[in-house]
Amino acid sequence: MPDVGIHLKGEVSLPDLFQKLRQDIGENVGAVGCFVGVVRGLSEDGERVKFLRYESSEDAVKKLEQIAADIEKRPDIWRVMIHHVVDQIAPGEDAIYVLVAGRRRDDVFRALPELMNRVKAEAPIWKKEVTEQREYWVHELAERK
Amino acid sequence: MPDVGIHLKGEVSLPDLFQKLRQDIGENVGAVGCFVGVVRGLSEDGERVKFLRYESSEDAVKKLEQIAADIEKRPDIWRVMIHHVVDQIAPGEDAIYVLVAGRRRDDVFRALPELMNRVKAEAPIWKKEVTEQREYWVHELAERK
Amino acid sequence: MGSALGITVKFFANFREAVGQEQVEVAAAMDVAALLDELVRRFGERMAKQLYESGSKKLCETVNVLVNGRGINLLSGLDTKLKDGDVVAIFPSVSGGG
Amino acid sequence: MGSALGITVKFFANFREAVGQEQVEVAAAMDVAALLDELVRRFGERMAKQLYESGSKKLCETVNVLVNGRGINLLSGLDTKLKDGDVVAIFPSVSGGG
Repeated sequence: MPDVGIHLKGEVSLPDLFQKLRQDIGENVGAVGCFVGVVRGLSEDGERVKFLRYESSEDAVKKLEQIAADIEKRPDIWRVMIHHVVDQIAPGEDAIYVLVAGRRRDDVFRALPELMNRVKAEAPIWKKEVTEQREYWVHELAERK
Repeated sequence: MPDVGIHLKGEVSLPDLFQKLRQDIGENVGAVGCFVGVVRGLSEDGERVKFLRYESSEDAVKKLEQIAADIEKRPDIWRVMIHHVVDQIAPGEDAIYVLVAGRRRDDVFRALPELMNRVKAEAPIWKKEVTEQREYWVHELAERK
Repeated sequence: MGSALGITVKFFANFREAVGQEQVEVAAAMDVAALLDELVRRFGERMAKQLYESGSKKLCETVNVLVNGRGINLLSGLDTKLKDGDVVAIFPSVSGGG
Repeated sequence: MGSALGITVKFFANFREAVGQEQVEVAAAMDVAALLDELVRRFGERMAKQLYESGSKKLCETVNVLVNGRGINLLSGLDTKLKDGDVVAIFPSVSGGG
């Protein structure tokens, strides 16, 4: 069963998730991969970031579950965890944790980018970047380019 | 400066390494990737593994440093950590930790497999697998195939 | 025309900001195009700019419209018919995850 | 022939097991081939089987021989000359890292 969640800041951490994963690990697990998305202090345009504000719809958890389940059903994947922080997040703080346990390192190295790409493209989660100069939703930034 | 080491069991853990990485994180870091190599309970031949015994030469730390430094000097990589446990390790226990902090997720997703491939191919670290049936050095297993 | 239910419209991200509410009720709209016209009437130029490519009635590529959870690109686009009780969600491209 | 120093040979993994020691001193050997002959004389058939492809004097692909830290594949192979004070390391393919 995949393990996913949407959290406020401070409710979740990589050490806690890793420990939870370790408590019930299959005998065929030889590799664990983790990804942590961190808020950068400089925007794409080089402006100093004050914070990012993440927002999600009520469907976000269901979508994260679906993404995680799609990967977890592979025979060489034991467990997928996706935990997103939806809150006001300062530079240096974590926005997302993705963990994958699988048979070999290739299994987890393949799964991690797929999971992140799908979360970015499919999960109903948005972010607004607030820099010292201005504030904008990140999709607006993409539009300008 | 890359952060590498060869340890006995219990001297190192992912939470500790991750926390150390977080204590000094660049403002351009948007992504942290981790890999944990775990001892599997079943060998490639499906035999039940009792333990693995890792051995290294005195050059191992120097080689891990070199591998980490090669990746860390990339402009979009902030820090590389490689910590290997060289000891008798039971199924479910960790043998290696690799952490990479970088600008974007693509930077860390590219670096992680490269680091692991280089450690496997270049670091003077060997392992002997002891199953319920027999024991052998892992390179001998590769030879038989 | 239509029961008391009407159509529920949910907004997210910049749309929620523009509207100042998480959701509104619209008494009736024949299709998505008519619904969006009604939203522009209520919420003005800012809503129009967020929905349409400038000076057109073509939805911005970054705008997603779901009817009862299904994207209108998989239905009939702006011509997708609406009926009482439908729930429409309007939001920009998602961008979660650090 | 040669000073008191001789040649130091370090063993790792299965070679260390076969020899029962981490390292040995060899008084003199003209080249790597001669050194390996001496090791087979001292440590017998098990050493020969670990070094050579069966029934030949060709090194197994999994065997690495370093002279003063440089692989003999980058030097002159089995013909690599040795001199007093050299350190030779013998080990199989590495396989670290879970």
